[in-house]
Parts: sequence; structure tokens; C-alpha cells
Amino acid sequence: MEKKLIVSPSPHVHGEQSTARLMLDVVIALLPALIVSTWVFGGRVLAVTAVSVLACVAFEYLIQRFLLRGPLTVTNWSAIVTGLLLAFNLPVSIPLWMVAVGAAVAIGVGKMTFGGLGKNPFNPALVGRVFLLLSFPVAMTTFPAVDAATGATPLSAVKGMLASGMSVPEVMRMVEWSDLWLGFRSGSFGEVSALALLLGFVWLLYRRVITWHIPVAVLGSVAVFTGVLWLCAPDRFMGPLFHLLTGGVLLGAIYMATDYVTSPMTARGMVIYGIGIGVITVLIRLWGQYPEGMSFAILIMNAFVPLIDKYVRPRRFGAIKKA
Amino acid sequence: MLRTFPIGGIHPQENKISRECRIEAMPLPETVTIPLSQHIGSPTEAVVSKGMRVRTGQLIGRSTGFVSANVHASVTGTVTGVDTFVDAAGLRRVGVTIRTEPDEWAEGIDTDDRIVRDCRLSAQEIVARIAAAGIVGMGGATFPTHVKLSIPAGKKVDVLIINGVECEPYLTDDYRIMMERGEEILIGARILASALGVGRILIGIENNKPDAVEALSRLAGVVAPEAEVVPLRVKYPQGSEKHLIAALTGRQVPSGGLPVDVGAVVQNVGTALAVYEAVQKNRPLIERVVTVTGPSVLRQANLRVRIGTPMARLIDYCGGLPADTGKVIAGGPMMGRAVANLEAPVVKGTSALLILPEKEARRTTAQTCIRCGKCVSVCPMGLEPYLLSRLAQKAVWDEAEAHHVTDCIECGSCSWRCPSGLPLLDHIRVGKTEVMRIIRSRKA
Amino acid sequence: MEYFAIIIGAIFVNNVVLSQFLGICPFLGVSNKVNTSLGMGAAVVFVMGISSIVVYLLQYYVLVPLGIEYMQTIAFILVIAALVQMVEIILKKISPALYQALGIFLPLITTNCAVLGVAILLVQKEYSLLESFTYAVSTAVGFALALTVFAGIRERLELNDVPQAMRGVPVALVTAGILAMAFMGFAGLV
Amino acid sequence: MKKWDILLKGIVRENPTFVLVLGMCPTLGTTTSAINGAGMGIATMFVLILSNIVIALIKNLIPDKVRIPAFIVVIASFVTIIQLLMQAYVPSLYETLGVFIPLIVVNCIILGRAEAFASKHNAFDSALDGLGIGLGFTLSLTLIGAVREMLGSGSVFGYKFITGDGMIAFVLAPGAFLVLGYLMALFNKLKTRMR
Amino acid sequence: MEGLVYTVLALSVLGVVCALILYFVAQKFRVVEDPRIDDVEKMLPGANCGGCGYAGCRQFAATAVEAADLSAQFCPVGGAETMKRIGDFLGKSAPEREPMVAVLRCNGSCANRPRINVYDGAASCAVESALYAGETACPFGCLGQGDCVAACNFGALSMDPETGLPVVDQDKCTGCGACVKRCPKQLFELRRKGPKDRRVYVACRNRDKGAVARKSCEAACIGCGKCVRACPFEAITLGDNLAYIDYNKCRLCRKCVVECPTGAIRDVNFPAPATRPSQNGAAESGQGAPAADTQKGE
Amino acid sequence: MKSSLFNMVTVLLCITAVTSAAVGAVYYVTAEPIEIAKGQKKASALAQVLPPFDNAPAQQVDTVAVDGGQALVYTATMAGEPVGYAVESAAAGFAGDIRLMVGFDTQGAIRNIRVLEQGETPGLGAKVAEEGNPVEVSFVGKSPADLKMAVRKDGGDIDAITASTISSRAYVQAVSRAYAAYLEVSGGAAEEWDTSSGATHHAAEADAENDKGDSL
Ligand SMILES: Cc1cc2nc3c(=O)[nH]c(=O)nc-3n(C[C@H](O)[C@H](O)[C@H](O)COP(=O)(O)O)c2cc1C
Ligand SMILES: Cc1cc2nc3c(=O)[nH]c(=O)nc-3n(C[C@H](O)[C@H](O)[C@H](O)COP(=O)(O)O)c2cc1C
Ligand SMILES: Cc1cc2nc3c(=O)[nH]c(=O)nc-3n(C[C@H](O)[C@H](O)[C@H](O)COP(=O)(O)O)c2cc1C
Ligand SMILES: Cc1cc2nc3c(=O)[nH]c(=O)nc-3n(C[C@H](O)[C@H](O)[C@H](O)CO)c2cc1C
Ligand code: SF4
Ligand code: SF4
Ligand code: SF4
Ligand code: SF4
Ligand code: FES
Repeated sequence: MEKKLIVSPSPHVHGEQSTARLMLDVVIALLPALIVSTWVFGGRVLAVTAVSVLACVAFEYLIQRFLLRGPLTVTNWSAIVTGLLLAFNLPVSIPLWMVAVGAAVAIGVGKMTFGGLGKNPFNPALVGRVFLLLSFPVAMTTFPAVDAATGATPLSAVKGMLASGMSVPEVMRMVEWSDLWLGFRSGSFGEVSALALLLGFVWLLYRRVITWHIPVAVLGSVAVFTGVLWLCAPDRFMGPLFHLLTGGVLLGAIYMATDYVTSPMTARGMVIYGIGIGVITVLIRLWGQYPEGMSFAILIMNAFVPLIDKYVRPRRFGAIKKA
Repeated sequence: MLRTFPIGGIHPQENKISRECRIEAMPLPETVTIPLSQHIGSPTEAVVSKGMRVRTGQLIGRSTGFVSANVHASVTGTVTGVDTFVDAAGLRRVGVTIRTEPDEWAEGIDTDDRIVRDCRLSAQEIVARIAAAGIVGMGGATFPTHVKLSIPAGKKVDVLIINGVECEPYLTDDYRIMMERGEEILIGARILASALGVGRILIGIENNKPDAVEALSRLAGVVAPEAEVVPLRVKYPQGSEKHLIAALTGRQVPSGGLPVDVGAVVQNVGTALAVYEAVQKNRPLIERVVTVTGPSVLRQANLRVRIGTPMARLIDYCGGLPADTGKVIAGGPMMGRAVANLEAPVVKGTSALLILPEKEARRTTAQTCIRCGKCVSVCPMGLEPYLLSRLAQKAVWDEAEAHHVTDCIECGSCSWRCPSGLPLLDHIRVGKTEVMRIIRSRKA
Repeated sequence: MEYFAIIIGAIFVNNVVLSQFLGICPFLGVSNKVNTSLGMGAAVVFVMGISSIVVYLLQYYVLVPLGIEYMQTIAFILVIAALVQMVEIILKKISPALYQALGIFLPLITTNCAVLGVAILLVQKEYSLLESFTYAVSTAVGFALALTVFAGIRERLELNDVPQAMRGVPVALVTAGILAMAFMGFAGLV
Repeated sequence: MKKWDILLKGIVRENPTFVLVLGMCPTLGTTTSAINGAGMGIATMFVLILSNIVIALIKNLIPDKVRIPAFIVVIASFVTIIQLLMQAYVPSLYETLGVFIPLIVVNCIILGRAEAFASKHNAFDSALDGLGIGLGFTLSLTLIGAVREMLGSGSVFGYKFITGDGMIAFVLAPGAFLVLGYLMALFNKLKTRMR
Repeated sequence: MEGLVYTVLALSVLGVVCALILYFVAQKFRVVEDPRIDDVEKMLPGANCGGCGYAGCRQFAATAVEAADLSAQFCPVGGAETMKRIGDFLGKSAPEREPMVAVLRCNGSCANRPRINVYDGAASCAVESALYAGETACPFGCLGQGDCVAACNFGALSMDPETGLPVVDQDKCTGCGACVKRCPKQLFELRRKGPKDRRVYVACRNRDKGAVARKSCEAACIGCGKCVRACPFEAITLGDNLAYIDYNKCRLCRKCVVECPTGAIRDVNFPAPATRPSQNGAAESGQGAPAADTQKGE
Repeated sequence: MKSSLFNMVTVLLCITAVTSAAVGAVYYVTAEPIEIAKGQKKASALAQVLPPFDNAPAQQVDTVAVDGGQALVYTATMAGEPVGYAVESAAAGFAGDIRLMVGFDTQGAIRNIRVLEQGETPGLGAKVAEEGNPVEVSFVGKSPADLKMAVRKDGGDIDAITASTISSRAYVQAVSRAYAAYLEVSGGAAEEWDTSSGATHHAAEADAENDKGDSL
């Protein structure tokens, strides 16, 4: 008998991007930061990362296999991205079992509860991280010292100093800008090197994995908000560059706020979302109890994404009413 | 910066393998089966019966309404049946089967190759000839051309657009006729313009065919001074008439509206050629150019084929079905329809036979939507394909309607782009059909 | 600044639903559609605003002078119930449109802990009349905000197939849990 | 209906927390530990039984139009009584449960049972119904409290089995939602499996 | 003791004032509504908890009064008892219909109807049907993508991997007709369950002429009309080359079953297999007695 | 039962009357135990932070305005002579006010400190309420006048609770306020006491010195 023809609806060809490849690109983009962190903090970085990634993949597999009994999708690399980003948000000194707990919460609560990839309303890595922060605040806010610097992160050190009555110019004089760019400072190990993170950003843009909208909106709104405050009261508020380079702003803006699943679908929506994140981050940093607000800000804006998607629709062709 | 349409769009691999193949006439097949309905609108009524002898170009199916198009015998021979046959989709259709003999042309048809430039007919006469010749849009939609030329009262058309975009990958039939029959196309365009009473003709051609742009521009200076050839940035689906109008004039056809609403009429280059032949040569639409192509096809070709020729004959003529064949597509890879039955005939709307090898033909297994928003960003209509597809799957028709599913032009950009390989358009099409049905029944 | 602190505190920092656990039943029950939750939210704002004033007057002009503060619970619930019902009846008559948009949610509010809870809290916090009103309205706005955001998420979950066992209330609760985690970030804002 | 059935249905088949999903505020707000959960449950049960009895007794005397207000007044009185008693004799528990004690008034379970059961049955059955539903409520709250306490502070009923702290998130607000959510999923799963 | 007096007085006055105000407001602002709403509301627990998803008991009542049936509504507080009372009051309790069951009018198993091409689109009958005739030569038969299975809310349908056809579990099927509506090929029909759950029907929708039909599927109805002639009760009609058995007239004698040359007629839940000239239904081939069919018996 | 205006009002009247009477009765029964229960906490705190006394300090209250609000000073006497002062003061912690009862002897040395009220995070800031926590221990037996009233992180002498600087700061500040109130009532030089915060200026200077050359 003759060969059977395949029949399917159009289109019959497909673009070259695939989900797994996109995720792989994110992993590649994160490598420079991982290398810098290992250099700065030592080999334990790799241990924490390995535990986090392996635990994420393992939990996803186990849950899919035994609880959901659905098709296995662990091969699409998304759990690896979650694992990497979760690890990047942890202090290097955290006990490894806590990393595993964080991974369990990230994947179990943050992702698989809702049905897995693509269905979770909140960023899984951040659900894991915030859970750890709330549960083990001591371990999560104790950072090992780097290179003679104090153990405190720049943000909390500055917050402390300002609280203890020092003036901003005094504090600013102590900021070692090159360390902020390169990564010689204390903090969650993935967030320290601004240059490495920006390098990854360029890769993601080049591979067209993400668009500029979210990162630029986040960074822009942080810069504008802190910039205005700084111009109005330079002796009370740190300048915008300091806020952009410290804490998790870059990591969050480039890699976590851009998570497809939990961010808006339209360009305009993304800008609104990004601005929301920037503003909330600064609010928490300056007036809240926590020295850093990026994780909370992203989670809070995640919650608004469905509403943004509902009310901010794409520009339609021929949307003008028929004459 | 070249002009293009404002929202979305993609750029798939062009793969115009057959672009250098000159149009050649395909030998007459042994039999042809000519469907009685090859257009949008009411089917025709057979005026021949089994056993009758017909001549090439003779009317065999008479149009039964305004939106309908005559069907003519494409060969000379004996009618062996007016009966059901199985079409490319495997469905039962009614058609006239003719056993072929050497051509004897029906009366009044000018078979001479000489180009006739002048046309002194009035608009009505032109439209009447076009209607008599059974011309339908050759761009794929097969909408009867005489209907398009009858502008409804109260509407005003100020520009005729000739669609030479050919944005689909692989296809080269429009390109070849532009290269080889440019002068006739321009004369056809002038005839169309005078039928519409407009003095401005825009010819849109994507910039991946600079030689066609150049050739037509040169000819336009000679035969059609009112025509302007405009090169366009390469972007799919520029060939869609709404997007072509937007690219050329900046006007957007309103949602749910027609080109006439913004004063434009769009015709394909093939249609313009057919109009030339109908009006100047009195020759009905009995043949068309079909690209036969595909990565493993032995002999790439652009064939002039009589309507009703079984597709299998074209493939045989081009070296037979390659061993690795997975899929045969009537049309381009973005919009064309996969063929289930190769014995089905070529019809007025068949622009190409594309033969894809198995490994390119298979779809990747669909994963879940990762909400990347890429489908939204490429949709040329500014829709939200991920949502429409989901709503259609869940049968939430009112929401689908509220999100303008009926605006979808079925270009397939969304499915092409989706990294998760979701068959978005498959579902959207079902949703669109269902919503259209609901809207119609609401009106009724 | 005092009022600003009350407003921010009540809406974000000590959100009724997410950190004080008041009004959870309607939060889970009426959050399937964004449009419904907007109506419900508006109705709560309206009722809480009025009831805060009435409760304030009742407390400081009846219960305290008579020395019977311990009758607070009974007196408040009675007055709130009557008030809500009255508003409903009047609304139905004078503005059927408004009733459709907002009034239909009124009965739900009587047995919503948030209204009684806020009444008790504003007395506990010894707010002045204006402060009470501000506090009540902001709390209600916080409720409406949480409800609407939540409805948005639930509409989205509705389209995605959530695992069978989690469908309905369980996934809603987990979502609320994550939302509560996120809102903890506002700690200390005021 | 068999007496036994009246009593038992509140515990599983019509469990107010896991099946009816009512009275969520105290369920979430007071279950930071097993003992707090139990306390709240018992307080609610007390009101539930007494108001059921009283309403069953007076149901025939009440005109339709003021039925609901009358019930509310009865319930509110019992709530106030228990409020006063707790303040006097278990002040520390009263302080922990805080505003949720007066809020028993608006707990939908109580008015719901008054309407759905007590206003149609005799006093004894109504008391049984109150006891059953109350037990179901108390058990659920204690269970939730125990889980949260175990995960959050590493102890159950105040008995500590690990050194140091647990996962503090579970004693905080988010933990309440999470624990209840997953317990409910588990409950659903068990129920379908049993069927 | 003085305090006690105040307490009683204050509360009583408060209660009475509230009652009076409410009474007069209610009088003054009365709105005429369907009185049944009030009646239904009275049957409800009045907890106004929102557990039903409606904005309070009254809205629930109003919806119940308006709705065609109560299947979409449930009051968690009142429970089934309350729902039944409301249903009885409104006369909307499910009417005692004759028990119906869905039957599949297609015999085109893989064995009867070889695949001649491969479908590679979205796994949905609606999509496939909109595209083309399907993977077999019969354009009328089941496409096998299982839209009907997804449509069934009661888990009564499942795809049989052997035949590629859906199977009805007659114990779970409630006769709701969801599959009838969903199937793009209109292959499902609701038929009377029949005495002892027995029924006879033509399991085919092929309207091609006999020769064509025969070529596309071995078990197709070829419109030969033998059954029409065999039926003593005139229950069978022939139209468009297709036979149809009217279940109101059919007395389950099974004369047609024996007569049909292709085995297109199905009999369900009969004790012994009827002798048929051809035993080629794939569904049948696997099973012996009781009579083969696409329905799972008890 | 059918409703009429008359029976509605009567029934409602009866029910409110009966129930309120019942509640009233319970109230009178429980009034005394409630009073005692309420007083108990304060009384026990007073007993723990003050030296033995023979008066009723709870009755002998001075209200002193300090910068962040009010402080209550309870004076304990023995045979008419003041033997100690207990000061109730508060400062804003991580979550709401931390309210302390600070006991001073007549020399101004802190005898003991009890937490009356706090809403800090369990497992973290809530440790300020535990007896013998490091912050409390840093104070007991010393006079604020001899201490640098700030946590070590801010350059002071007070040990903080791990990862709870904010709560510890609030604690220090509350003690500081208590001391100010104490000075006021006991006739000390209250004006010279700076209660501004747990961190005074010299602390910040010291901090800056320590950190010279460090990068952030
Ligand atoms: C997505 C899409 C792509 C199209 N591409 C082309 C094209 O490349 N060339 C073309 O002539 N018509 C194309 N068409 C058809 C045109 O929209 C339009 O029908 C045609 O140009 C009208 O001319 P006709 O009536 O002469 O065919 C396309 C339509 C769609 C929806
Ligand atoms: C119902 C219907 C009515 C139409 N009426 C007109 C018309 O009045 N004037 C016109 O220029 N085109 C008319 N068209 C043709 C469309 O504008 C368009 O050319 C055709 O649908 C194919 O376009 P496409 O290939 O882009 O899809 C009509 C089409 C349809 C389906
Ligand atoms: C959930 C959570 C609760 C916290 N609660 C307190 C608290 O009650 N008191 C406190 O001083 N710090 C608390 N913190 C810690 C502060 O956020 C901050 O890390 C700390 O005050 C500064 O760190 P340090 O004390 O090590 O300098 C908490 C942190 C988290 C994550
Ligand atoms: C650009 C990009 C950013 C991502 N960011 C995150 C992230 O921040 N956290 C995370 O858990 N997963 C992230 N992922 C992986 C994946 O989207 C995530 O696991 C889904 O949220 C799971 O449904 C990212 C993926 C991409 C492509
Ligand atoms: S097929 Fe429809 S929805 Fe998809 S991109 Fe094209 S127009 Fe948009
Ligand atoms: S392109 Fe695909 S994965 Fe991305 S949003 Fe659209 S449907 Fe989802
Ligand atoms: S019976 Fe109909 S709906 Fe079911 S699988 Fe076959 S074609 Fe699809
Ligand atoms: S006997 Fe069989 S094939 Fe003939 S008409 Fe009847 S059902 Fe069809
Ligand atoms: S218990 Fe139902 S709203 Fe609070």
C-alpha cells in the first residue's frame, strides 16, 4: 500500500524557538553570575546551587509522577531555571536542608499546586524564597563577610547607618562602586555582580527570549523614584545608582520579573507591571521593615497580572468602530 | 525604512526554491474533473450531462446567484459523468468529469499570443465579461471578482491595489507571472481600475523580489502611468488584503469591515492576469499557474495547468512523489490545506502543491502554554491567540466573541511562533466558525 | 499623617483578609468573577462607612454613658443587621440599577465578620469619629482590593486546568496563602 | 433520622470546615496552635449547642418577619455570656483568641444551623446537632492548629519535640491559608477514594 | 441592680426601635417582586454566607425562581433536604423522564475502516472535522479524538483503544445529551433505555450510495432496505441510503439484525448473540455473549 | 407564625428583654473575677520588678510625658519611704508597640524588666518577652546612666537578640524612656537625659570610626 499522507490544519511550518530552548537560554544567561559568585564566595555556591536545582527537578518529577499522574514535563528545563533562581536568592551560608525545603515549597506550593508549568500565578522561585525568609529569618539574613567587608548587605548596612543617625553623604563616601559592579559585596549570592547580570541580559535580548519592557520599566521606575527623592533631599536618601546596583533589583528585574508565566502578556501591561514592581520595591526599601523589597514587590505584582491582562489589551488592528 | 503593516507579523524562512523556474505548460491530462463550486458563494448548476461533448472554454456550470462564478470546460472531450467525486479533503463534491481530447476552442476565444493593450469597454461591459469568464480571486480566497467590482451604493473607492506580495514561503507562481506576464498584468490592472472608476493603482511587492519590482516599475512607465509599484518590507502576512492596504495607504479596515470601507479594492496579480485574458481575449478562467515545489521534489516547477487536472498528475510530471514525503499541501505552508486525496483536481484557487518531507511535516508535540506572550506580539490583528484558543477549547463562546475571535484572519502566525508548539489556530478556527454561526443565528 | 498611616495600614499592612482573617467567607465565596467582586467590594465600602459612624455613636452616646459596654456585641450586631437591611430596602426602591450592581451583596455583609470585626476594633483602638470612619473605609477598600485581585487570579485558574484534588476552595486557599506572604512585605510601612 | 446520625454527620459528611467551608475566619485566625484551635472550637460549640436548644424551644413563638433578628439576638447573648466567662476564668486564652470570640456571632455555621436545623427539630435533636457540628468544628480547628504548631514551632499542644524554631511561616498568616488549603485537598482526596 | 435595669431597657428599646424603623421603611419602600422569591428565601437557611456563590440567600432564591432548573445551584448550609424542598415548591425537581441513554451510531472500528492517512492536528474532533473527512475513507464516521469523552460530565464515556471508538457506560450515562451536542459528526443519539435495558439501532450514519459506503467501511449501512422489509412493525425507515429505527415503534424482535448484510444494526443487552450473516464488527469480535455492543452492560 | 406589627414588636421586645437580663446577670457574676484577672498581670509584673513593698503601687501612679508619649510611674514604698519605682513605657518595635515594666531602685539601677505587651514575630523579636533574654540581661543591675544606651550594632553596650535588631532597639528605647520618667518622678535631672533613640550620636561616630576603610 501507498504511503499514508499526513494531514493537519495550517500552518504547516513552525518557528525555531521551543520552550526547552528558551529555558536553556535563561540558564546560559545566568552562568556568568554563577561564575562570579563562585569566585567571590567559594565552592559552597556550587553546592547550594546543585542542591536547589536537583531538589527542584526531583520534586517536580515526584509530584508529577505520583500525585498528579499527568504527562512528565521535567525535561523542559523550567524546574532547572526555578532551582537556579531560587539558589541565586539565598545567602551562601544557608544550611543545605533549608535549600531543599525552599525547593519543595517553590515547586510543590508555587508551581505544581496549580498544575505545573504555565499555570502558576506566582513566581515559584520567589514563593520558595519568601517562604524561607519568613520561616528562617536568621539563616536568610545572615550573610558571610566578603573580603574584609562587614557581613551586612549594602542595603541593610546603609539602612542601619541611616537609622543610627549618619547622613547620606557620609554613607555615600563609604560605598565602593567598583565592588558593586563586580560583585565583591555581601548578599544573596546570585545578585552581587551587576556586570555579570547585565551580560546575561544582553544574551536574553539577543536570543529574543525576553523583551526590554519589564526590565527597563522596573529599573527605570526605581531610578526615577529614588532619583526624585534624592534630588529633593540628598542628605536623607541614597542616590538612584546605589539603589539600582544593590540588593536584588537587577536579578529581579532581568530574570524574575520577566518570568513569562507570571508576567503580563502585552507590552503595555508589562510596562505597568514593571513600574508597579519598581515603586513597591522602593517603598519597602525606604519605609518598610525589610531592607529589600524586590521579592515581595514581584509577588505582589504577580497577583495583579490577571487584572492587568484583563484590562490592558493589545492594540487591535482596525479597532476603530465601523463607520 | 520600507513600508509595512503596523502590528505583529513574522518572518518565516522564505524557501523560494522554484523562483528561477520559468512557467511551462503542463501537458493535457487524460481526464479532468471540474468541481461545480470553486468559489465562495452559491454553487453553479451543471449545464452539461453525461455523454455530451464539450469544447475548451465552453460553459459547463452556470452561476446561480450574484455571489457565484461560472465554470467552464478546461479541455475538449466527452463528459463521462456529472457526479460526486472525492475532493482534496476527502469530502464528497459534485463535479463534471471529462475525458480529454486535443483542444478545440470554444467560439470567440482569442488564442493568439499577441498582447492587446487597448480596451474601450464601459465599466458595466467589463464587469459582465469578468462575470461571464467565471473569474474568482486567485489570491486564495476565490471570491467572485465581479462581486468585488460592484461597489455598493454609498461607498467610494479611490484606489485599486494589486497584490503581488506573495508572502507565503515556497510559493513562486505570482512572482513568475509578474516576471513573465508583467505587461498583461498591468493591462488587467488598468481594466480593473476603469471598471472601478479609480485613477490610482498601487502595486505592492515585497522587497525579496527586487527584480519583479524593477520589471513592473519599468513596464508601468510604458503601459500604465497611473500605477505605482511599491516595494514593501518582508513580513508575513503582508499579502492579507487588510494588511496590504495598511502597508500601502496607512488605512486600517475597521474590525468587521471590508476594504471598500476604506476606499480600496485589492486584487491579486493572477486575478489581474485573468481579467486581461477575459476582457481582451475573451478567454474564461480555465487554467492557472501552480507552483510544484518542496525540499525533496525532483523537478521544481511553475506549471500552467488546466483546472480539473488531478494533483497526482502534476506530481508525476515533476518526478513523482519523493520517498520521504510526509505531507502534500495545496497552497503555501502557512495558509495552504493539506491534501488527503491526491486524485483530487486542481481548482481555481490552487496556487501550489508543496511537498514536505515527513520530518518537516510532523508537528512537535504540544506542551502547555507558558504565557510567553509571543503569540500576542506576532498576531497581525492584535488579538490574544492564547486566550482565544483556550476559550474555544472550553467552549466559552461569548467571551471568545468579546475578544474578537471573528477578526482572526487565520494567518497562522501565532501557531508558527508558539514555542510550546500549541495548535492555537486549530482551536481558534473552530471558535471563529462557531461564533460566526452564533452571530448569524442571532441576526436571523 | 495620622490618617495617612491609618489608610495605608488598613489597606496594605494589616489587610483585613490577608493578615487579620476577617471576612474570609465572602472572600472565598464571591471571588469567582472580577465583576462580582467589584460589586461586593463597593457594597462593603459603603456599609462599613455607614456602620462605623452608627457604631461610634452607639458606643459613645449609649453604651458608655449607661455603663453597659459589655453589651457591645449584641448591640452592634443588632444595629448593623438592621442598618444593612434598611439600606437594602431603600436602595431597591430608589435605585434599582445601583441595587443590581451593589445592593444584592448587602445581605452577605450582615454575616461578614469584617463589618462587626471592624466595629469592635475601632472601639478597641479608641479612634475618634473621623478616624473610625477613615479606618472603616480603608479596611473595606483593603477588602475590595484583596477580593478583586483574587478574583482575577481565580478567573485565570478557571481557564487552566488545576489538578482535580486542588480544584475550588483548596487552590483558592493556597493562592490566598501566597498572597498573604507577598503582603507581608508591606510590614512596617507605617 | 437516627440520633447517632445527627451527631456523626457534622464530623465528616457535613464537616463545617472541610465540606461546608463555613466559619473560615476563626478557622484561620485562631489556629496558631492546637490548644488555641481547640479553645475556639469549644467556645463555638458551646454557643452552638445552647442557641440550638433555645431556638428549638422558642421557634413556634416567633413571627416570620423577625425570625432572623430574634435568632441573632439569642446567639449574640450566648456569645456575650461566653465572652464574659472566658474573660473571667481563662483570661490568657481570651486574649489570644481576641476579636474572634465576639465574632462567633457572625459565624455562618451558627445562624445556619439555627435556621436549617433547630427551627425544624425538637430541643434534644437540636442539641445533638449542635454537639455534632460543634465537634466537627472543634476537631477541624484542633487538627489545623496541631499541624501549624508542629510545622511552625516544632511542638504539639505546647510539647516541644525539636530544639529551636520550626518554619515560622506556618504560624504567620500565610501558613493558615496553606495548611487549610492542603488539608482540604487531602480531605477531598480521601473522600473520593472512600467512595 | 440599676445596671441590669439599664441593660434590659437599653437593649429592649434598641430592639424595638430597630424593628419599628425596619417595619416602616419596609412599608414605605416596598417593591413588588415575584412572591415566590420570598417563599423560597424563607426555605433557605438565611445565613447569607455566600457559600453558594450567590450574593446572599435572596439572590439565590431569585435565581432559583428564574432558572429553568436547579441543577446549577446548591446551598451548602441547607443541604440536599432544603434543595429538595425548594425544587418541590417551584415544581423544578427533575421531572421523571423515561430513562434515556446515549448510543453511538458508528461501527467504524479500526478493523472495519482502515486508516488511509494520518491526522496530525490538534486532538479535537471539532478541529479535525472542520479540516477534512478524517483518517478513513468514510466522511461520516467517528473521528476518534474524543471530544465526546471530554464533554461528558459523568465519566460515562471512554475511548476504546482497540476500536478507536467511544464506549458508553450505560450505568453512568444520565442521558444529559452533552455528547449529542458536542459530536461534530452527530453520531450520538439518545434512545430509550428499553425494557431490561435492551435496544436495537442502526449504528451507522453513512449516507453514501451502497457501493461507495461499502468501500469506505465494512460495517456501513448500504441502504439495501432489507431491514425495512424485515421489520414487522414498520419501525424502520430508509432515507439518503441510510436506515433508521424509530425506538417508539421498535418492539425489539431483532428480525432486522439477522437480515442486515453488513451488520450495521446493533442489539444491546440481549441474552444470546443473534445469528448474523457477517460477524465483522470489531467491537463484536472481541466479545462473546452477552451480545456484543459498544455499551458496557451491568 | 404569621407576622403582624404587634406580635413582631412584642416578641422582639420579650426576647431582647430576657436575653439582656440573662447577659446582665452573668455580667454581675463575672464582674469581680474579670477585674481580678485584669489586675493580675500588672500586679505580678510589679511584684517582679520592684523590691518588697508594703503599699499598693498600682494605686500610686504618676503619669509622665516622655518624648514618645506617656510613661506611668508606680512608686513602691516601705513604711512610707520610697524603695523603688516601676515604670511602664513603650516604643515601636517590629510589629506594634513593645510595652515594658521597668523596675528601678532608688539609685536608678534597673532591678528587673518585664514585657507587658508585644506583637513581635514569634521565634524572633518575640524573644524579648522571654525571661533572661540578652537584652534584658544587659540591663539588669545597671543604671542607664552608666550605659551607652544602644545595641552593639549601633555602637552601644546592649546585646541584641540575634536577627532582631529592630525589636532590640525598641526595647532599649523603651527602657530609655522609662529612665527619663523615673528621673522626673524621683527628682533627678531629667532634662539631660536624651531619649531620642537607642542610638545616640556618639554611637554613630564610633560606628563610622570602626568602619573606616570598609566597603559596603
Ligand atoms: C494571511 C493571508 C495571507 C495572504 N497572502 C496573500 C498573498 O501573498 N498574495 C495574495 O495575492 N493574496 C494573499 N492573500 C489574499 C488576500 O487577502 C486577498 O484575498 C487577495 O489579495 C485579494 O485578491 P483576489 O481577490 O484577486 O485574490 C492572503 C490572505 C491572508 C488572510
Ligand atoms: C460575504 C462577503 C462579502 C464581500 N463583499 C465584498 C464587497 O462588497 N466588496 C469587495 O471589495 N469585497 C467583498 N468581499 C471580498 C473580501 O473583501 C475579500 O476580498 C475576500 O473575503 C478574500 O480576502 P482574503 O483573501 O484576504 O481573505 C466580500 C467577501 C465576503 C466573504
Ligand atoms: C518574618 C520575619 C519576621 C521578623 N521579625 C522580626 C522581629 O520581630 N524583630 C526584629 O527585630 N527583626 C525581625 N525580622 C528581621 C528584620 O527583617 C531584619 O532582618 C533584622 O531586623 C535586621 O537584622 P539584624 O538584626 O541581624 O541586624 C524579621 C524578619 C522576618 C523575615
Ligand atoms: C525569561 C524567564 C524567566 C524565568 N524566571 C523564573 C523565575 O523567576 N522563577 C522561576 O521559578 N522560574 C522562572 N522561569 C522558569 C519558568 O518560567 C517557571 O518555572 C514557571 O514559572 C513555572 O511554571 C523563567 C523562565 C524564563 C523563560
Ligand atoms: S491566526 Fe488569527 S489569532 Fe493567530 S496570529 Fe493570525 S490573526 Fe492572530
Ligand atoms: S506563544 Fe504559545 S506559549 Fe506563548 S503565550 Fe502564546 S500560546 Fe502560550
Ligand atoms: S463520537 Fe464524535 S465526538 Fe466522539 S470521538 Fe467520535 S467523532 Fe469525536
Ligand atoms: S439491512 Fe443493514 S445495510 Fe440494509 S438498510 Fe438495513 S441497516 Fe442498512
Ligand atoms: S467566618 Fe464567615 S466571614 Fe468570617
